[in-house]
Amino acid sequence: LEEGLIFEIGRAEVCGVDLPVPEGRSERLGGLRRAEAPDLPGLSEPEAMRHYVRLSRMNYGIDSGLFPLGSCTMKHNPRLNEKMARLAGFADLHPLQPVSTVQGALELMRQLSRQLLALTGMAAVALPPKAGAHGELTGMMAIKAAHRAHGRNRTVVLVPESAHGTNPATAALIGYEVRALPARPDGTVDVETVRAALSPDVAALMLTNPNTCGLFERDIVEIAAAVHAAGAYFYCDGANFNAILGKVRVADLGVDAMHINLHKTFSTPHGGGGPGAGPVVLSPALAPFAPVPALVEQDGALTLVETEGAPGAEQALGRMSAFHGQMGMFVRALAWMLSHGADGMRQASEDAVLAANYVRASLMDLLSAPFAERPAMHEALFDDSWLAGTGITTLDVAKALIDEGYHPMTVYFPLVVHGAMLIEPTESESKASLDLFIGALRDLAMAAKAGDMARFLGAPHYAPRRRLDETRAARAPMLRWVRPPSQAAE
Amino acid sequence: LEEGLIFEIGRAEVCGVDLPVPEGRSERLGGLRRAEAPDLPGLSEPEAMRHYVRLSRMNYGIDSGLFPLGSCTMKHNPRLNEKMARLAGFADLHPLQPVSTVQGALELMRQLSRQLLALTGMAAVALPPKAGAHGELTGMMAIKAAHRAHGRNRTVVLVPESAHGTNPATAALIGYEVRALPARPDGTVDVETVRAALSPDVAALMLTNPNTCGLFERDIVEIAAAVHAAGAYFYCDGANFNAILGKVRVADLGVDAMHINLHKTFSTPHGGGGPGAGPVVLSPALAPFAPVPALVEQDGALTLVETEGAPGAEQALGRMSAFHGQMGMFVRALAWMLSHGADGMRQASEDAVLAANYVRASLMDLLSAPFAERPAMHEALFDDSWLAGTGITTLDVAKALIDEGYHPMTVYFPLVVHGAMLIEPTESESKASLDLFIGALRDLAMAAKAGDMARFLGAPHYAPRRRLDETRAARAPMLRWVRPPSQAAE
Amino acid sequence: MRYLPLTPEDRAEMLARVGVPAVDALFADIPAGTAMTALPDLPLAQGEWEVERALSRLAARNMAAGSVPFFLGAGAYRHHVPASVDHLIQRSEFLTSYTPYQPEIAQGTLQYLFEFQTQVAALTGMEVANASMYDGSTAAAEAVLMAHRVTKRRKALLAGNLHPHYRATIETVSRYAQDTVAARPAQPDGDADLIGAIDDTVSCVVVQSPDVFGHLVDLKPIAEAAHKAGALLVAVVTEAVSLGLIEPPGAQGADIVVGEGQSLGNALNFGGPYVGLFATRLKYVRQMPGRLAGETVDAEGRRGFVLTLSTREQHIRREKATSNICTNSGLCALAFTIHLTLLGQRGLTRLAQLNHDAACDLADRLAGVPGVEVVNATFFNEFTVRLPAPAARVVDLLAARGILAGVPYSRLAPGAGLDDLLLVAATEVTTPEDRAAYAAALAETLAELCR
Amino acid sequence: MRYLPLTPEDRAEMLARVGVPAVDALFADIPAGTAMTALPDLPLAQGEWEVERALSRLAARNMAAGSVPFFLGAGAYRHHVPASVDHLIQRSEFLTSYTPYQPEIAQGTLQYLFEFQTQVAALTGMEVANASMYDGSTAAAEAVLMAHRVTKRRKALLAGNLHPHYRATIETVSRYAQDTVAARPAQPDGDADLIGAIDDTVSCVVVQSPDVFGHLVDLKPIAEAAHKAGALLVAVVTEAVSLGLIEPPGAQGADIVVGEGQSLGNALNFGGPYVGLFATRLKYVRQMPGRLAGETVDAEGRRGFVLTLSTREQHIRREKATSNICTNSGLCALAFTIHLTLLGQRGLTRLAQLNHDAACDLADRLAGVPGVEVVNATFFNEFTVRLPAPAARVVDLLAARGILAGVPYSRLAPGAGLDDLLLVAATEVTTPEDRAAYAAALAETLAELCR
Repeated sequence: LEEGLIFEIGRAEVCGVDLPVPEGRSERLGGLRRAEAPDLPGLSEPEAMRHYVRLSRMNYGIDSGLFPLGSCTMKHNPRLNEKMARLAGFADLHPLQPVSTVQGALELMRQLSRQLLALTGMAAVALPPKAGAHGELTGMMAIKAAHRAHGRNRTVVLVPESAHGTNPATAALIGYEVRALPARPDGTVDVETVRAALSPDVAALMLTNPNTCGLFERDIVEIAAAVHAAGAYFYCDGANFNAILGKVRVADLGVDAMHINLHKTFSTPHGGGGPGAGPVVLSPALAPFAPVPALVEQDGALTLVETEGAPGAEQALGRMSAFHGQMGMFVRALAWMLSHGADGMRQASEDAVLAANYVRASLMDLLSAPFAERPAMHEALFDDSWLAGTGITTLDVAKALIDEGYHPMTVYFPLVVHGAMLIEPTESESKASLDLFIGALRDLAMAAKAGDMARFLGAPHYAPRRRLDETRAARAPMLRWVRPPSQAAE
Repeated sequence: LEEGLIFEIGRAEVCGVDLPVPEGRSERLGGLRRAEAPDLPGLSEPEAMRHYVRLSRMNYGIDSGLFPLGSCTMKHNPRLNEKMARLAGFADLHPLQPVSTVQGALELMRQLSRQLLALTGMAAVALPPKAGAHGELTGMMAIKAAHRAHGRNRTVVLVPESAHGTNPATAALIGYEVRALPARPDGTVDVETVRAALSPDVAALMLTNPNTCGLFERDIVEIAAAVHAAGAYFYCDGANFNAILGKVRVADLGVDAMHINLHKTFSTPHGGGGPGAGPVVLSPALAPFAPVPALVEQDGALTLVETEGAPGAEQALGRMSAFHGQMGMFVRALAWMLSHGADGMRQASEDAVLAANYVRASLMDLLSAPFAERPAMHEALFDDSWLAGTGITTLDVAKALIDEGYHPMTVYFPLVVHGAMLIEPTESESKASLDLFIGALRDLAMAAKAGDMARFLGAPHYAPRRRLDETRAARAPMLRWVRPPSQAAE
Repeated sequence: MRYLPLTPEDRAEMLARVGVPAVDALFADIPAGTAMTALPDLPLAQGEWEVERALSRLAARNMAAGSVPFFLGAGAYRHHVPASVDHLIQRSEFLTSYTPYQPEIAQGTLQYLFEFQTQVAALTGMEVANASMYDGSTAAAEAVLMAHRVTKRRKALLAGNLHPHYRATIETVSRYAQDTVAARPAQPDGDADLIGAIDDTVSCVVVQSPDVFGHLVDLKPIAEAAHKAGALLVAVVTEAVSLGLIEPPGAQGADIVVGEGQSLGNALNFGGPYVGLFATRLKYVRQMPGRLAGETVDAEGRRGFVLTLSTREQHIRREKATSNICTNSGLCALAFTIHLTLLGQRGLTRLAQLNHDAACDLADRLAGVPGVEVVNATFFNEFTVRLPAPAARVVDLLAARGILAGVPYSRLAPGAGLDDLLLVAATEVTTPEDRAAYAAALAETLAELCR
Repeated sequence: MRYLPLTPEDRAEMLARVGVPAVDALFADIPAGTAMTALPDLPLAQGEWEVERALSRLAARNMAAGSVPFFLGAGAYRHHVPASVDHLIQRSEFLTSYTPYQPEIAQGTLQYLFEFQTQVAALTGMEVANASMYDGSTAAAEAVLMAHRVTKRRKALLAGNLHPHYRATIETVSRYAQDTVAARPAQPDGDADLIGAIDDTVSCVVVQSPDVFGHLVDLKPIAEAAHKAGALLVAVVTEAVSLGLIEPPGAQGADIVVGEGQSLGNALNFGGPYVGLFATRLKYVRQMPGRLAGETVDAEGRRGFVLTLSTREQHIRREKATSNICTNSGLCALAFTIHLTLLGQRGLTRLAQLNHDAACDLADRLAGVPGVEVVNATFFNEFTVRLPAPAARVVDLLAARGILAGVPYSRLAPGAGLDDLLLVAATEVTTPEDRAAYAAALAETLAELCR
């Protein structure tokens, strides 16, 4: 059975919510009453349930099977955390209630901050950013604010070629010129490359660590020192923080600012693409510039400083959004942290790294793994040289993996290797699950080498849809449903 | 991907629940400590989530599509009701807490009772029975108790041939001889048949109304009068109460006892086969014999009479189970009743009946509908005479319906028609959904008549499993997993 | 109405197809004079928010167990259930499906029932278990009926320390089935002379362990005596977690084990729904009540599961069925199975030990309260104390102080002359602070009462 | 640890395959001296029950909005969300999936995003909408950046009655992007002279309606003036439900509409996560930030959906992207879409009317309190009252009495000299009893304060 759109199956006169009949009091709309009801067909509750349950069954989630999207950290989402986030004492709080009525919520934010600071060794944390890229923006603004406060006008940000696209986009958004840094042959950034690129114009280096090739930047301490010596700041992209929880504190590496994706490392659900949460940790040099609202303790009670320039936020960089941040995600992340504890978090990182190395070691003979002379961190990178001459592409392999019952890995990222396949198994997989996945990939690799083209070119064969025409979608975009002319608007 | 059993994928050393290390206090087990841990492999939480999510995806539920199981009343299960049943003030109450601490729970039971009494017009209701068959048992025990109280020793119970199997099983369980009554050609029981069968030995008549052929027993008032005139009681099987909510009160029909399946009429979820709830309403003649615990009001507070013979339960028939009944189901059922209200409940019955008649009317030209001279109640009955000569059976049609994306109807019940197909669409289906279902059945009917055997005999083709060998299962029953001899018990 | 998809226009079109002018024509078979002309005297439809508010207010009028120090047991136990359990049982495909009559699209239900059966068998030490019963007490009543079928005798002997509600449930069914029940009197210090009451008229001996007072009962000599007399031993377990620490009835010679499975996966729910466990020896399987899932293969030879041996059941056998039960406790069984899968043998053993430790600690604390005597030498997570005042009165006074102190035996069996006994349970969610608060409050209350 | 499936044996086998003796060998690239030798100074692992208890205690220290009469708005509104919404968004396949990079197995997500886009477009009266933003305030900031791109100007004009937090969010981004913001002062009685401030250096005029004080703003003349000056009109809606009753910005000439979608489907959540709405005209679609789902066909010609126009985005365009946003608010958008699907146009209109009625009633009641002046002539479900005492002080006193009375304007804009203003909202869940209790308590509190 195919599932129509709500605009096709719904009807204007149907309503799945029972509401009392309005009394129709004297209207105070000043003549701005809507002339025409919006064209929004309704569904009764049973119809709506069925519609969305059916849609859900066309999706793949972590609970459906291994979800090896590299750099996305698709780990187990404990349902305890969902339950905690829904406690009325958290979910049913208005952000502007008197602070005396939200002391438990503020205490939760403080506990979350303490966890993040202990794990990173940093001086301060700003909780408001709503996602990783928003955290990057906050961190880079803090850097710009710091330069301004010191009267420095610097214009350039250095970004390695392997970086996430958000890094250059963020730097450019706030007016920086982006300069790309190449990697050395082993996939990491050489301190000499950084030194050569540094100049009095350079405001910051943005470096992902572990990087998007799944490697730990082993010169990072020297790099940080060079950056600092040049009067610049060191921004670390924390997307891959999951690999190093409890193994190293980024403060000890010389980092000045790093965002943390709570939806990756701390397992708040990805939700089909959000909501995320991207708190930023800051070094002593940047801490004064943290945005408002800021959490402070006054006379034994917690309160929020909500205006820049107010006492406690004299140098604040400004405000990143309307309220205090993603409270729902804070609850989930703290529940994850408390559940794991210091010991469990370190174990999680170790298991994630072990799993990635295990996958790499188990596939190295059939696939081609660049940079394999270094230990992988929590993801295993392959390129497409093993497919040379087969007529099969990385994309074909990804789609064929769907037919094996798996979500594909990240493909064509990072850009620095050709036809990249980036596999992040996370710590949530059992060895049996990893072995099955490895087996499926080995089987596919052998089929590719044996020339079984049909298995790849037409894939997926066993998904709710065959391969979709993305070119057509982009060429003549259809971005909303439009009522066919034959149907009078109801 | 196939999903193994937990005994195959789990491991003895794995545990998905973190518990503190026991202090190991002085043991007071009197030498009865378990010698060997039970052979119960564990799964970590992520593994367990995945296992059961995958199993769920091999199931079909109401939210997957129309679920036309006749006599089972598979209607929409509102999620509000699930939420309400989980309120700590209901779910986290011990049945033996002091009654002063559970007044809200007792009030809920009173409100539920009031609803059931208003809908049936009866004198009393016993909430404890845990399912329909348990309600039947309670009602029939009340009848036996009443006869005993009046010094009557009656031994026979009359049951129409079309009755649910639970009716004769229940009567037999408490020592009654079951005598079957035939139906007249229009599918209902003739009052003359009943009169002829009545004798001083007859303790009760058990009659389902609307009956399992989906018809209202139109002689029911005369039948009740005849039963009463013979000194017997009239038990009504309330499985099909869904058809007549707010349309007629069973008290006005002369019923002495009727169980009500809260999981059918009042939409507490079927849950893959339970839990149910089967309160019994009783006439004034039977009310004194209701089982304990009974809800009574004393000095403005509610309390429970928990012991037979105690004041308020002097003639109680006894106790049906350990506690007061299916509280979780009571909450859900009351939420359903309050949501619908008197108006919505009547509308629900009308819609359910209309939907069944609509299905019957839309298929009558292709399928064969016995008893079609009478209006159907909430289910439409077909037999297999339309399949005559095709080599296709009712079962084949049911399995072919799976391939069309539907759960099959009830088949081979009631027994009084050959190759019965009993379709109950319920009030939860939209007209569009009914039309699709009708279309699928029409299409199958035409295929059957056209001799498209492959579509039927091999069906289902598109289900998680092809047709299963039930004979083999029964001949050499394998009722539990057994560790293969090759694996040492861990 | 939000749950009813049909619009007035839909209804009109459908009536036209059916060929009647109005829906009341479809109800024409309702006898004249009985059809309702007015709506029932009940409130009209309400929105979701109004219903939620009304029920939330009722819920708020109860003292939730988790909101106070809590010590009740007597057949229903408060344990922590992982959030994942409740999430999983609410998956549409589990929650809203029915008895798996069509196995091809119900493998999810059938496989978990097969897992449940295997787990229950392992837990109880038996060979085979069914797919669940309503609850422990009705399972016990069914066990007695089954013992009658197996032995062709019709008299059950009940140990004195069987939970009084279980006893009443068995007695009620037996009374109407015209069977005999010989029930021994309660013996708070242990029913030592049970064996002497066994004779060859008895179909079964029904023994609970831990018994209602919490004593652990050595079943082996009872089993021997029963078997010698040609009777079956029916063992009753009201606290499934105890099987993590205590020798299972199957290893002690029981022929049928019935139990209450609520402790695993299920909330207290004010008494229901719960999940009955029922296990027996393979040789009796065809006399067993209730549904059974069995393994088989499909047309392509793949393993699959079906309901089987249904020829015992009422929808086939009608009045000759082994029982009248058709609904079981599917969803509660699923919760049980998921919780037990998460625990595994390691977790279950540890959970049981934590329960025992908590109870030992509580017993020591209460024994230190002046005037209080702990009756038990053995127990699992529940024991009995003898108070210098009526237990029901003490419980009421402590409830008023915000402590739910236990179950007075007189609540279960009024008039038994045991009004000074209080059943007290502790589980893994009972904190040391709770236990200390209880002992202190009990001491104060008794001091006031006995002043 | 319950979330970690690997056992010590598994780890040993895996290490052997990898060819290292211990896991620390895999961390060898961590520079010497920085690798942690001790665990972080944080508590050790805790069981689920311990975590649940700790967090429940924190939750209990807050005054939940639903537990008291509640009147806060100012950009976040308390509405009733049907239980089915929260159930559906917790389906594993929605909750635990990721951005639909692989459309063949993400049609569920893609189709609901397409439905969301269509709904937002219909609601706002615009031609096209994206698949959601972080929240309303960040959407507003993105709208300004987009207006700069479209007009190639870099100065935004903000109406005086824009929510101060939205203004601060826009100003912050603009400051770092080296753009200019001209923000007019707040005008509690309505920003009448906005049009006069529009000139041809301005890329856009940002106007909120209902504005922060609750006034409904006629956007048509502003749109005209803006267009005449070559600028865009950016309309801001902080209460999505208002669009059920009020003429949509699209019909009034807005070029970009941004909004906060929290009111539909989402809880208050102490400020997040929320869901930003972003809609514009078709001609600007390639300048729009955020993800977009589009319709296409698969290899068999069946309709399907994909993420499209991603050449605007940062993972392709890097520093030339239209925005740095990659995560949106998928799950909150799903909640919005399900709630709106349940409402349909009939339900939404009724819901909006109920909100307006409740606010009208509340305004009348508060206007009757001595010393209180209702500032607004027009409003939807929120309005402003002028008090004879500092609003923050009054709110604190009423909170102590168990009434959450509204948002003092001074909380949003301290030092603006508007300390006597209180923003007050009422929705469909505000009962007449709540409103009466509020008016009575306010009267008493003011009487005490001004005595």
